[in-house]
Amino acid sequence: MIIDHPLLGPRDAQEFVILGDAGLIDRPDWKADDAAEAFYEYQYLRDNPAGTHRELWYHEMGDRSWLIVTRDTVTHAVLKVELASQRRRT
Amino acid sequence: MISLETTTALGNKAPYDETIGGLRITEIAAPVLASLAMRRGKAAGFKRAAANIFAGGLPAPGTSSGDADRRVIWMGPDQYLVEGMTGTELGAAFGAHAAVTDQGDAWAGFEISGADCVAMLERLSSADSRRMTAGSATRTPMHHMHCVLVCRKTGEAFTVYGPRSAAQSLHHALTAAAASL
Amino acid sequence: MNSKGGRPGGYSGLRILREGLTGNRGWRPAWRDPAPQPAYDFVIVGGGGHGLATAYYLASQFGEASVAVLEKGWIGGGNVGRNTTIIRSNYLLGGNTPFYEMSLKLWEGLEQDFNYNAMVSQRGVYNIYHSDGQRDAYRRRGNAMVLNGADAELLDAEQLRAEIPFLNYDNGRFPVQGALVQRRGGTVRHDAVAWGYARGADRRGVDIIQNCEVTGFRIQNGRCTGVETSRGFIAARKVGCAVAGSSSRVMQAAGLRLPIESHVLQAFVSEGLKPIIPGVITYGAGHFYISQSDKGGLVFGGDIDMYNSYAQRGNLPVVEDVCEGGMTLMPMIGRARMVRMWGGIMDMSMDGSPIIDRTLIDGLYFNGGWCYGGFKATPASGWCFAHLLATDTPHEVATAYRMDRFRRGAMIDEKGSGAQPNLH
Amino acid sequence: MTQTNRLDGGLIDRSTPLSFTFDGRTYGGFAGDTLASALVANGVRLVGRSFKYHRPRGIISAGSEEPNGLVELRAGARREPNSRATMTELHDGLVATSQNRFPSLRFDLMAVNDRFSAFLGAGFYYKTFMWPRAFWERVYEPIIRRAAGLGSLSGAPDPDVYDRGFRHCDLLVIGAGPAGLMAALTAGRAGAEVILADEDFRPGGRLLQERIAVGGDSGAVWADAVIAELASMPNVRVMPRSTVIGVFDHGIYGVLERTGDHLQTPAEGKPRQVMWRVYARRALLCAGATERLIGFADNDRPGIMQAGAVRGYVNRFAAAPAEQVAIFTNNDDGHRTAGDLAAAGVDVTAIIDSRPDAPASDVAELFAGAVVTGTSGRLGLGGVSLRLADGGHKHIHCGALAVSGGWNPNVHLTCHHRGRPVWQDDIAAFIPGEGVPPGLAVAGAARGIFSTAGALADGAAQAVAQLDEIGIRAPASKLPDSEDAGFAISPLWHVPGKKRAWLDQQNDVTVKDVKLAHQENFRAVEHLKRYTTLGMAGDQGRTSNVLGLAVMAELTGRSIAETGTTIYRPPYSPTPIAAFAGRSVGREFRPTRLTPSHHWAAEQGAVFVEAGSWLRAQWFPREGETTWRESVDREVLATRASVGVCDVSTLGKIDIQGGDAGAFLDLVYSNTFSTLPVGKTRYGLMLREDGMVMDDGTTARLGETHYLMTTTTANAVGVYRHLEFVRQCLRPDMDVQLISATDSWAQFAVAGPNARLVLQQIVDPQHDLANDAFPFMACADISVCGGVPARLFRISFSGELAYEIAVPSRYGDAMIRALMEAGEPFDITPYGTEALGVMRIEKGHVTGNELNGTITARNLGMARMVSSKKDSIGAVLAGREALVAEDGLCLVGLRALDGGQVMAGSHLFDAAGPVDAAHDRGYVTSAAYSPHIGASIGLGFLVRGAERHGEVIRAMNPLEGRSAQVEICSPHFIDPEGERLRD
Repeated sequence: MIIDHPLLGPRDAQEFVILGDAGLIDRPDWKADDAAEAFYEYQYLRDNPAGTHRELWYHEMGDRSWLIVTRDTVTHAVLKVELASQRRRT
Repeated sequence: MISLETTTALGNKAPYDETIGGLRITEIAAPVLASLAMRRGKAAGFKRAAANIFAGGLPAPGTSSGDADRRVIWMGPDQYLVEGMTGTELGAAFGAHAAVTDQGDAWAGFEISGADCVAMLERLSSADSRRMTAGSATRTPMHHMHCVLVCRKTGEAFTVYGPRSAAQSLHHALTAAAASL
Repeated sequence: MNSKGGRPGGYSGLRILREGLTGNRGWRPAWRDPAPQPAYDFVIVGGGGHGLATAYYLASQFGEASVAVLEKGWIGGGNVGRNTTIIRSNYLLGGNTPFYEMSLKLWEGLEQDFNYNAMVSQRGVYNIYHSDGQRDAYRRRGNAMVLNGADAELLDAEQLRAEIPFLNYDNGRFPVQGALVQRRGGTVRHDAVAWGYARGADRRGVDIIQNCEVTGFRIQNGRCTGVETSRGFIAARKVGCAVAGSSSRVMQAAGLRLPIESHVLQAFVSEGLKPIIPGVITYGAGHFYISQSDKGGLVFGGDIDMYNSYAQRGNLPVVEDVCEGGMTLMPMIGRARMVRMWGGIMDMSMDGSPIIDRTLIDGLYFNGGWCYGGFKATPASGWCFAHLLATDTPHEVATAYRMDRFRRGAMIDEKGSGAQPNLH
Repeated sequence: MTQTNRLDGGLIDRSTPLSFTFDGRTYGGFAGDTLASALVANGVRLVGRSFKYHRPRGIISAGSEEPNGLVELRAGARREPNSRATMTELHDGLVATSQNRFPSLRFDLMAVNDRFSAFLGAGFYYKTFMWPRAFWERVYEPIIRRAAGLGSLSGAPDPDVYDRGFRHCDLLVIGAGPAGLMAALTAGRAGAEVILADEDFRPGGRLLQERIAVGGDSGAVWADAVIAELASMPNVRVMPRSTVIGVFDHGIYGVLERTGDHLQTPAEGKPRQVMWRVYARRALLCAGATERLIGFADNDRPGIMQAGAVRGYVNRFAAAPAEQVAIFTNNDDGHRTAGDLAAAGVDVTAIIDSRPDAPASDVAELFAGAVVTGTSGRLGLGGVSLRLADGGHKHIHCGALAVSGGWNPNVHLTCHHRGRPVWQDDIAAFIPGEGVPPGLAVAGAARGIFSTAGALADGAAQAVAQLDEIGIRAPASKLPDSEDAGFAISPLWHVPGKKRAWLDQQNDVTVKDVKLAHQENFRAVEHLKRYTTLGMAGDQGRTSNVLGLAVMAELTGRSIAETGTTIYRPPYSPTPIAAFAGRSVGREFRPTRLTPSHHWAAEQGAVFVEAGSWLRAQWFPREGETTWRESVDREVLATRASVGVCDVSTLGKIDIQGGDAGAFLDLVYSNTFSTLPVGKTRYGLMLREDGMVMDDGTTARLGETHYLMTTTTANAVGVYRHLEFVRQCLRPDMDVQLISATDSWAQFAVAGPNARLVLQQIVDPQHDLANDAFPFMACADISVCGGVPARLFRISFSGELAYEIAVPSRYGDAMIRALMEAGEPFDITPYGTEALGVMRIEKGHVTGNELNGTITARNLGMARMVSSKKDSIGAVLAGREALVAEDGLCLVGLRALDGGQVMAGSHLFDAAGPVDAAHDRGYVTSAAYSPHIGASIGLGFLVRGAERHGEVIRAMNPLEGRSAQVEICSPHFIDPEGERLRD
């Protein structure tokens, strides 16, 4: 696979380490009343769609950027790549 | 008082230097390198300082800037590897605008020159060395090692930096690739 | 008919002789293609190994007469038809070991039970270790196996060399120090498992319905009353889903979100070669395991591709990683040629262990999250799922496979890699 | 060495004669031959035995689709089983041997299987061998396994090396036939970066095998001219002997280049093959088509070949399959074959054309509307029997039968993303359909355009179209004239009959097997394939799949289109496992990292051990020491008694700077670091978000905004990744910069009562090391040996008065020598990882053995370190009910009684009671002999362990039949109060 790095252009996916669902960016508030439940869902439950999936890739053999890659899990087509540090929270 | 001698990354007093076929591979004896990272919220001062000491200012992703004795290699967002300056010198120049860390002992460096450079690098790295021009620079894996590849002269001269502790393995990979052409 | 073949139409050597002499005209369909009935007591979603085994045991062990298996495509087309055929029970943790040991015991009697030769071949599973720390971890695991009634042996390098001389003992990056061996482990002809269960279930009255895709669940005030399918609504007293690989997709139709991600695991096979690999061998310093099929092909694999996927195909980096490990462990396979690579979709769970449990919806039951463990688990998974469906209580060896264990913090994490499915 | 069947002409180099052996007999051939063509030229028809029935088999094709002509190539460790004779470039001294026969190829005892074929039909083995149960592994299976398989591996390590490579291009052209050459030419002239790959050693494809003029010249001459022009273009790379084995995601293609297979052995240091990963913006599949056979009784005799292959042998290799050749066809191709044979002076005894309206022939007797119903000849074809249009019968003598059942476009690569070919009636074949990989287009015969002119035009047009998609304008090239014949076929899949008619010759699948599969309801194409093994051999059924599907369609009464097809998977043709591994094998499997003192340690005769990617000194044996224990005990005692030194550079070091560095550490560590004073070091516990311990280590505060974190050796990379995750994904608002400093510093632990005295001779005098000036857990930037920059940390893993001193790595070798020199008066002792391990166990420090990913701070007795006053990763989920249960595991020390031995991996049981899973109370994580205590000790996790100190329990190791009585104690075996650390 090839990840079109927003700064470096196309790079072999082999240079990256994949963490998983991009939802892991939105870490719950530890002080909230429902923190226990929120952290459980944050850590363990997944949509796991057959189709468009937002996921976290780390350019470990490259510039060490964490990227949010929007990718189709059926065709593997990469639809969008953003720097995680630049994201707008959704 | 006991005095301390230095050794090269390959563990010798003198740097490795060999020609294999049309390729010369030379170990950089004592790399002078430092990491330069922009402190958050200090962009203006950081860029100003960079403009003062680096010819051409800061490099764009995938490139390096500067001149023969001081080059800045883009390593990551707001992060650079500076050749030819120590952490102390850089720290003085950037003050509180940057986080500076000496890296001269973190990397093993090898200069590769000759007409077969690209043919050799093709066997080591997925970087498109055929299209790299003087000054192009990229981080790229070679044989599972995290390396930095810098083009010095289009098609004819490159520098490969790899983890100092893996110098032997990197050296083996480079020489094996050169010999396989 | 003859004594060995069981009921009329049974398979046996005699039958083969008789048919051979009479032009092989007497062979009947291995399973019927019935039209779906409007209603069943039990509807099993998924005509893979686990679904077919569940139906088989519902009929054979729990005397259930009204059972249907609904398969979207052709039976055995999922992971039971695309795995590397290994069976073993060399697990570490209490939640797992008894379950997989039960499965291994079922494998040992399976062919006689369902009258189909699935070529259960207990040639041994060797897990190679390369460091003292790894040996200690295998000792802990081997002891857990023994304490649960499974067989295990810990070999040192010399003992291993006597059994498997062709490993790279002296010139690998990581030394071969020995192996944890389970001699009762081995391989099974994977397709035959699906066909054997299908035939066995069919002959006990189970309706196996191919080309019947479940498109939704009919849920009325908190209770599942049946499934919507591409061939119309089918009512059911209880619905059991065994669709590992597509679990999230299917259960989403019931509004459930799972602690599961789908990932692709590649596998590879070489051309037919004369026998050279004795049992199953796994590399402890990289991602590689191998066995040799009865047809002579080297069947090997490694780790998943790491990215979420439903594509049933992988990419080069993992192919190369697997072959690097293989060549380092046994450099004699270098000139053997790979003829096919393929991928299966794994239900990778959050702790690497499966789920066999009720759901929040009455009458809807779930079986999934098998990671790589699915094939070897087929008999016990079918039996335990049938037990749960028939009795509404978990089988004693499957009590840990609860859906809520993550909320409670009772993970069954063999590798200790935590809530990251692609690391299990 | 007379080449009895050699004709005049051809594209072989008669000036370079070559000699080779097959089954020990020596034959001659010429440069430009393949092994197959040389065997044909020498009149050798019998080359192998079939998989199941051990039927005599000969060469069928002239390409990579060959199902029968498989031999063991070369000898010794280089033996290559199942090598296609048709793809083997002849070289002088080539050695080939037939396979799967005993005792000889002509007389094979296993051929008896053929007589029992009635009992060995599809899937027979699923129905028997079940009783008695034990007989399967002991009797039945070994027999089956010995009978199965074709060639055999040597069993010796592969002596050759293999390279990996990476190439980028705008357009990858796959196949150098008419379409491919025209495409490459068009793209090359447009200045695009082009790679042209062809599996043959000579580009040209069918142009080399046909007598078809292109641009007024022979096809071969035109092909040579095109190749010459391409070779002159710097932007074009022509790769012969290169097979595109697979299409992967996003335009990545696997290309196997056989750089050394045409040589006796590759030159020293040169690879046998190179596995290229080609990154292509666009690719064009010009792989041509493969000719089908026709099913009829005994259609597998040596001498029965594809008609197109017969033309290939005659035209390209000047080799006649036999003196008399008959032709069996259902399309015009058979007639072209007749013409070529006649032109070469070969006697064409008959053209058997199943079409009643077959065109007349002026070169041979034509039997229109006739079919072949059987063949004769034991080890080679003697003749064929026909059923004539009028129902009459006839026998014709011939040594070869050229069969043309029509052509299958080579759609294989279009299936690699699980795309499904679609049926096209007019050519009676599957062409590329849905799901062709993005960026891959198809041209020429590969998509059913069978005429030469059509292929040339399509290749050019497709190249222009593909380049246009990536913004490269390519002017259309002028097309050379060539034949533009239509393709007329009326499908004939098999000739009905009682006897077996082969479909898949490599796997011995016949029409009868398909009928049985149908009868037993294995009717889905995938069931058909898996039950009969149709198309599962090395050729993936290239010559057979469509026949099988057609027979099944006939039986079910559905069309072939409705029946559908199975799909092809990578690799396109069988590929050596070694080629995928490249250079990352053996000792170079993964990089080896060496410590700064490695060379010195090697001089001392240290024994080394792999620690993750590192090599570390395990112990330093001395003269007269006979066991490792002697050395290790000595190292431990000497360190505790006086002073020892150990290279600890492998610990991960992460430089953390920024205004928010402290707050950042408060988040990633469960304890607090923002309050740590400058010049101090603190032990930190790092959790995963799920509450399990991820890592631990000491982190020093070097300045207001500057920390240095240390990690365990094993987790250095993972922790760095995790910190970047927290920095970039969770808290991009923080002012934090990270960089790894692991390789930058050579770091040595100097431990023992005399540690300070040793260091005082190394550290420059202005730095006061006195206890109050530089107390326990202090750290500082200092200088040593007259101004060399260094860092000093007063931390201890051993439990003794200890320091860790770090200098830039380039001084590491000198530093260890300096420390040894300075320590000489104190008999300073270098110690390795074993002694390190013993001392940390004695002190109760945990490492990877304990931190196994399922352990919480609570399990370690460190629950208090998880601050509840701040947000820290893992704190919330660590509070889940099952993780805070009263009967949880607790870290304990274990001390063996009465000379027993604690073994890591043992399980813990109460003093009395059954030893089974139900009574398992925990396990031993680490163990060692403690020379200090004089007993075997260990660390482990025990249910309610904290409450049970002083109790005696059992450490059981039934796996090895070992057990020990152990006393539960504090994990801190020595100096529990830590006085030694502080004075």
